[in-house]
Amino acid sequence: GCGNDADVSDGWVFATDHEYSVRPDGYPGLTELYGFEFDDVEIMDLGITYGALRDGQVAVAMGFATDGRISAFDLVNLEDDKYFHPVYNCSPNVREEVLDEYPEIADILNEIVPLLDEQTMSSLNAAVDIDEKEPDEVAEEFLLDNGLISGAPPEPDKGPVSVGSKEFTEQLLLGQMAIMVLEEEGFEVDDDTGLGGTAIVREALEGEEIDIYWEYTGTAWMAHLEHEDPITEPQECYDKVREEDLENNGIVWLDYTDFNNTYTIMMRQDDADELGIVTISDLADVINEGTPVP
Amino acid sequence: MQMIIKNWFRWLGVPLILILISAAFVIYVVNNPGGAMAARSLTYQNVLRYLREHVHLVFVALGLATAVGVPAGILLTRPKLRRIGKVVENIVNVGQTIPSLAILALFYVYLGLGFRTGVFALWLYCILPILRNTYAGIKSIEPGIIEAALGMGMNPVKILTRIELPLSYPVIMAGIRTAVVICVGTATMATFIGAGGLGDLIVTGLSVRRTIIILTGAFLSAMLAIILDYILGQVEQYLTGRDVNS
Amino acid sequence: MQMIIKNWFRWLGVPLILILISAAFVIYVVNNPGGAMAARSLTYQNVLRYLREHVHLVFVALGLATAVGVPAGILLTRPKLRRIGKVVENIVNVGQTIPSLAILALFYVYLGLGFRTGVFALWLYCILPILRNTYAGIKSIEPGIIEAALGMGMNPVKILTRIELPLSYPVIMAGIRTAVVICVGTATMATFIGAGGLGDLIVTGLSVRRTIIILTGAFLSAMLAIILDYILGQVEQYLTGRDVNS
Amino acid sequence: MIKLENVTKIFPGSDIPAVDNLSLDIKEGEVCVLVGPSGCGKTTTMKMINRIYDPTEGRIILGDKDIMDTNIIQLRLNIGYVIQEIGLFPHLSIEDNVATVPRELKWPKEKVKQRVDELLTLVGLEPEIYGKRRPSHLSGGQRQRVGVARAMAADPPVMLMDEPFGAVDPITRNRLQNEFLRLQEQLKKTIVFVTHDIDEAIKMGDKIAAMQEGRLIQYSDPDELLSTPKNEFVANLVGRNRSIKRLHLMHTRDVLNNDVAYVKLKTPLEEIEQKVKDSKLRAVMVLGDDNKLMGIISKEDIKREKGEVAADYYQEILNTCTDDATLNDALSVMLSYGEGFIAVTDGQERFKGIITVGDIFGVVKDDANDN
Amino acid sequence: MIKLENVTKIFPGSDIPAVDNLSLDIKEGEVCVLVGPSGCGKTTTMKMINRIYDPTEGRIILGDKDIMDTNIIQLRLNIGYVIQEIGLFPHLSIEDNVATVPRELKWPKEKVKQRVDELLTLVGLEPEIYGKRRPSHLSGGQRQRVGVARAMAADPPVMLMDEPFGAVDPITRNRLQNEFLRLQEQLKKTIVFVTHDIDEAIKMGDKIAAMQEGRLIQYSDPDELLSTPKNEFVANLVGRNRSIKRLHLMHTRDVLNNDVAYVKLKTPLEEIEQKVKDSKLRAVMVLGDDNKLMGIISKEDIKREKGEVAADYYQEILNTCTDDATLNDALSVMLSYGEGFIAVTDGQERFKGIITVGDIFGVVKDDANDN
Ligand SMILES: Nc1ncnc2c1ncn2[C@@H]1O[C@H](COP(=O)(O)OP(=O)(O)OP(=O)(O)O)[C@@H](O)[C@H]1O
Ligand SMILES: Nc1ncnc2c1ncn2[C@@H]1O[C@H](COP(=O)(O)OP(=O)(O)OP(=O)(O)O)[C@@H](O)[C@H]1O
Ligand SMILES: [Mg+2]
Ligand SMILES: [Mg+2]
Repeated sequence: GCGNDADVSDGWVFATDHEYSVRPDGYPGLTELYGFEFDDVEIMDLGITYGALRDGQVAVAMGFATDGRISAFDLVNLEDDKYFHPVYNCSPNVREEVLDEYPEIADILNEIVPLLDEQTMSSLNAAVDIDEKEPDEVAEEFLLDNGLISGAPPEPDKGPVSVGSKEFTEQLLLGQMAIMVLEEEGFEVDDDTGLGGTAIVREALEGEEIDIYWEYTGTAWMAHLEHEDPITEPQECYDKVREEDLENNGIVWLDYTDFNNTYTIMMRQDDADELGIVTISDLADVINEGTPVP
Repeated sequence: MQMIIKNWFRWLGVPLILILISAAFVIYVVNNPGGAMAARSLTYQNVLRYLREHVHLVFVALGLATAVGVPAGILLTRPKLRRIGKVVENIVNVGQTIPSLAILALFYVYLGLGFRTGVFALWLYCILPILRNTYAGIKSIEPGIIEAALGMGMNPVKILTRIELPLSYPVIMAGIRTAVVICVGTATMATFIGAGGLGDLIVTGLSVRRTIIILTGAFLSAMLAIILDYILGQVEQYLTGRDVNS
Repeated sequence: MQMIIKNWFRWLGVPLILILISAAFVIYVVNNPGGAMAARSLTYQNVLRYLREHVHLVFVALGLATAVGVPAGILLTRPKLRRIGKVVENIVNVGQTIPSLAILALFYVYLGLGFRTGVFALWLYCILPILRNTYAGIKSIEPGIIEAALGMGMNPVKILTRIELPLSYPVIMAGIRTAVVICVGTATMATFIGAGGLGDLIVTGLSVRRTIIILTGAFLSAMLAIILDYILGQVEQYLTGRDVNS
Repeated sequence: MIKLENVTKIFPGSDIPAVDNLSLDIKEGEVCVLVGPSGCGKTTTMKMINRIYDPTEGRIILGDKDIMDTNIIQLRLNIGYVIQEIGLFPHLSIEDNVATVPRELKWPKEKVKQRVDELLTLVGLEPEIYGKRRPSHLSGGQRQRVGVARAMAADPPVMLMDEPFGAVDPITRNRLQNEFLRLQEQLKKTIVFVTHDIDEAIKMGDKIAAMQEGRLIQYSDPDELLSTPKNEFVANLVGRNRSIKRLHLMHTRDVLNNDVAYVKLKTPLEEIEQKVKDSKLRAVMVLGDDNKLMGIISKEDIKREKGEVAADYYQEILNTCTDDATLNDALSVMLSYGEGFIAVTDGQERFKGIITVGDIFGVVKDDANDN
Repeated sequence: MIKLENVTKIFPGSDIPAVDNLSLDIKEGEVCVLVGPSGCGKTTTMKMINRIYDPTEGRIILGDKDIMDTNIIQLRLNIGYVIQEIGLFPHLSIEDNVATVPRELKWPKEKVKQRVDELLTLVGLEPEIYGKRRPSHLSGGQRQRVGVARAMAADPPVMLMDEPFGAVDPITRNRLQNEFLRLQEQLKKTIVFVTHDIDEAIKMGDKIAAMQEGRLIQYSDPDELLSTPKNEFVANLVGRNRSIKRLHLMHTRDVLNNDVAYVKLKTPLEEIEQKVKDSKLRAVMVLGDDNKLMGIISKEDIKREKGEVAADYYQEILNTCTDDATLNDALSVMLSYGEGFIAVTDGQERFKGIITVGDIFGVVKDDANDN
């Protein structure tokens, strides 16, 4: 806010979007749980907190954990060591009938999951968002590098199965990866990525128009399964969702990724390294000790 | 005596009443936010800060817009400088047509985030009415008066400052007052780029669906515009109408 | 003969060239979107539809704004109706000061989402420059001319339509042209309430971070404003300047 | 027709009244000329008649109705107004300016066009050249004439004319005045006329109202004003040479001296000699057929020339004028030729008589004593 | 000082030139009056001199420099301009209007104030009453006078005056003219003056330029213009009574007839009788101490009254004028009293001589023949 042009603000200034600034599960709850206060809070559009942090206008910012700009701008996510934020780990969802027909699909897709930590996902997103590469290029390159595909898929002899996705970058990437690994194993795959918003894609899956897409645990818990209280521990959330979704809707959740596309608290990598901050608790300590911003 | 009271009332009384109303409103909502989420936003400290930021943005943007819009409008009226004026006008036109969001998106790369970009976007938004009205106002002066001034050997600068500007003053002021009102309204957008202002309240209210927060922001913004506009209106009347009763 | 060509050029040539430039731009970006993500947004069908929606919004809002702003501005100049005029002005002022986002948020309850709310918000944004300039323009007419008209037994309506409006025409037109440009720019906000328009492109471009989509939206919006403004400028010149070379 | 009763006008913010307890009675068909120093309230008086200003006190009757009870639009439509500042509509062509009121009254298009052309011609502006121009492309005097044409357009029964010919040259002004008087003879409008030109006031006015500082000082017909100005102020206003001005008011036909010797072309010398001897002028007029004035024979001519009849002796006579000339013109001709008399003819050059300086002196003096 | 060489002005969109091949040479310290019908190009000519318009052809020299080579601001600062449309600045008070150029020239505040008051007084507007008003609160003639004051404010060596007194009443105009001539005598400005009033032209002008349709028809001094108008057009322009107008140009002191009989108050009857008998007038003047004119004694007075010395017989004499009066005034007085002569005194009522109608006739006639 109070404008000293693009100058670096003094002290521990925190950039947040409007919603996060007042929600109980946002900034107020966070500071309460971790027991610290920022010197000042700057409210701005979600999309530009990353830039504000990079440009040194703030010392700490909130964002979403897998945004491409985190890696591109040399930022680092602080670990939510007290499990404050709800969790949004990602997992391939497959319809039960499809899995019954082609059980190998589970293994094929689970091959991708362990490769995707926050750092990786963020870089991949950055390749699309910042470097303006196409999602399929980026996905192919990534899978080739990790030896999951050969670059020359065989003639399909199975299928067809249909892979969908929501319409933002991360979803498009994940969708493309799923398609490629399936094709590598000889599936004929329909590309239905970029279908629409969460509700639309989920409906498509339930309506058997698509067979596979990637969903986030927190989203399913709150939106699809219509629970009110968020869960902040990844494993717990995954377990509950998998159980309930299979039982009620016949949807199978494969393994979940290490990356957690939830709210994150970020710092510049340099600053974090200098002060030895890894977790939000570290940050709280540093601030409470009165250490100045580097 | 009555005159003095009346004048006093017109100059200070009305703005004061409006300020008191605003203050009463703020006191009311801060004490009755109707929920914890709203209460977090609606503290005296926050509201005052947003207000201050808003005023700051508006003043700087408007000052710059006047400083550019009036001269550009004048350039347009000079036959010889018409071309330069046209260029300026077109730039301003284009600037104006680009949605503020797009401006922010496109310009924060160069100007950085926050105040500077906010001022820049607002400036682009306020400049047009000022420029246009300056041009139209000067153009509508009776030629006989200008001829008399020319004949008196006034140089173009003098004619401008002594004759043309004072005579087209009401029209130029109409432009500036329009700009003020637009500026105060548009300044709420500045929140998107972290330039603060009352937009913080409105957008926060929108995103967490708390009407009272939106209302507070909108109300204060409206009041601010009304007060500034009123004061400018008084200044205008004072300067043009001192002893003219027509 | 040369005259005719020149006139033809001024009336049709310039807008045509601007339209051709826009068309060329659209053809270029549709064929060279620079990637699949942009290509999904930038189809001929989409672009034309956004453009159509945008024009529709702008025309309706502007028509309504003129229909209210000019009469309200006139009311303000009548000593007897001054009070009503002041009320209208203040309403318009307040309307204008409420940020468009807040208007959308507050009014969609009554008007529903989409076109109608979009028009309403735009209308509130365009009306002020028109009202203000109508008032200022009429006020700056030389009293001798009005006295001559009074002396000729013209009734107030005739004086208004035959003398005051034609004479304050340049100033009123400056207001309308300002309003057009503001309106085209602000209409991009309509996307937030699902009223479509070129704002769809800009916001999509922002959210998928494809500058070319933002640029297409912004460029078309700017071109639209420039063309409309140019045409109004020609109309104005035609009506005021038929044989005046001053 | 127009009656002002104790009318006073005090402008807001001023303590001195611009018009002060003014009463004036203007009869139907009369031209009332207001004269007086700059700022004495002439324009203000006019503007109260068509209710551009409302009087602070007093009332104004037009016809038989208080103007405050008349519909203001109707009132003004019936009153042609030539405004001092001219006030042409700058956005309209000359034609459109003049056509304003007729169009207001919804005259048929043809008639409007015809009337506009007629009026522009009347005021000496060719419709083809000037009709389509904007006022800013005319000279000052041309603009003023357009203003006059505009006020006359719909032939209103009452006219207020505030210095209508002030910016016009004497030739054009004279033409306009004459046209105006000719029209007035036919149309018998009621007219209030302001001028600074006393000659014009005398020529145009049936009555002249001399004003000073908002008050009416003298209200009388022009001759009276000249011959017996009520006070020093009026005397000054009409000027020291007001006797010469009065000569403008009298025509040669009114003071003709018919008792003058004349001979025919064929008259023999003896008769001529006799008549010259008897004549006060020491000369005789020579008339041709139908009493046409051929010349003059003076004592010297008889001595110098040789011949038998008048035709052999007469000399061309230059100091002549027509019988509708004013005495002022006659005196001027006498002065030019240094002669103490002038021969007067009618339109067809028929001899009517002579006028001597003495006659002129006599008339002016008698007249002055009458009053 | 001002030299126009074959100047032509054709307005865009018009084919007839507004000013047509005009050459004019105005000497330093001279007043050149432009006269001519409305629309003949007078205003256009003026506006070319201060470069409001640029000539289509020809050139204008001011001093010894082509005005196109002079700095335009400098040029205009040196030229006072009274614009025909008056053109007061509506947003400024009367004072501020007049003070414009002096302030422009950064005169000290005191001096400006003093000059403004002086000028307003000069044009007959009390600074206390009118100084603070806006132009819209003045009468037409008052506005025009402010325009004149404004143009004179900085005492420019050259003045262009476009009908400066057109809207002013005769008394005020006369005063202004006289003031103006008095100032001109001292200041010797070079002035171009437009008027429609031939009397004014004659009174004010050292030279008169008669224009018609943009062309210069005659350029001569006033007397020549009146006595020998170059053609019918000029004759008409100056009017049929131009001989009487010429009388405006001559003063009684120039034609005084000193050869007149007079007696003192104490002169005895016989001497009076003798003198009356010898006198052409059949009357003698009676002078008091210091040659003060006391009255007149005519033949009839001697018969009617009884007494011993002149003091017992003389009658008051009314037909008198001062020796700076014009012949026109003198003639007018004669006409008023029906007398063929007038007694002329100086400012202190000392007798200077008499003038008879015959003298006036003689002068006008001689003069006409001279030219
Ligand atoms: N701006 C203009 N455009 C076109 N024609 C013009 C313009 N100004 C004047 N004229 C024409 O040029 C001619 C000369 O005009 P000018 O004003 O010099 O006349 P003037 O002698 O001053 O007459 P007046 O005594 O009526 O003021 C006129 O016929 C007039 O119609
Ligand atoms: N609107 C006004 N407000 C105040 N005073 C005014 C106004 N109009 C005129 N006056 C004053 O009233 C007096 C009479 O003005 P008016 O215009 O009637 O004079 P006028 O006789 O027409 O003079 P002129 O021959 O100069 O036109 C003047 O002293 C003038 O200054
Ligand atoms: Mg007047
Ligand atoms: Mg002129």
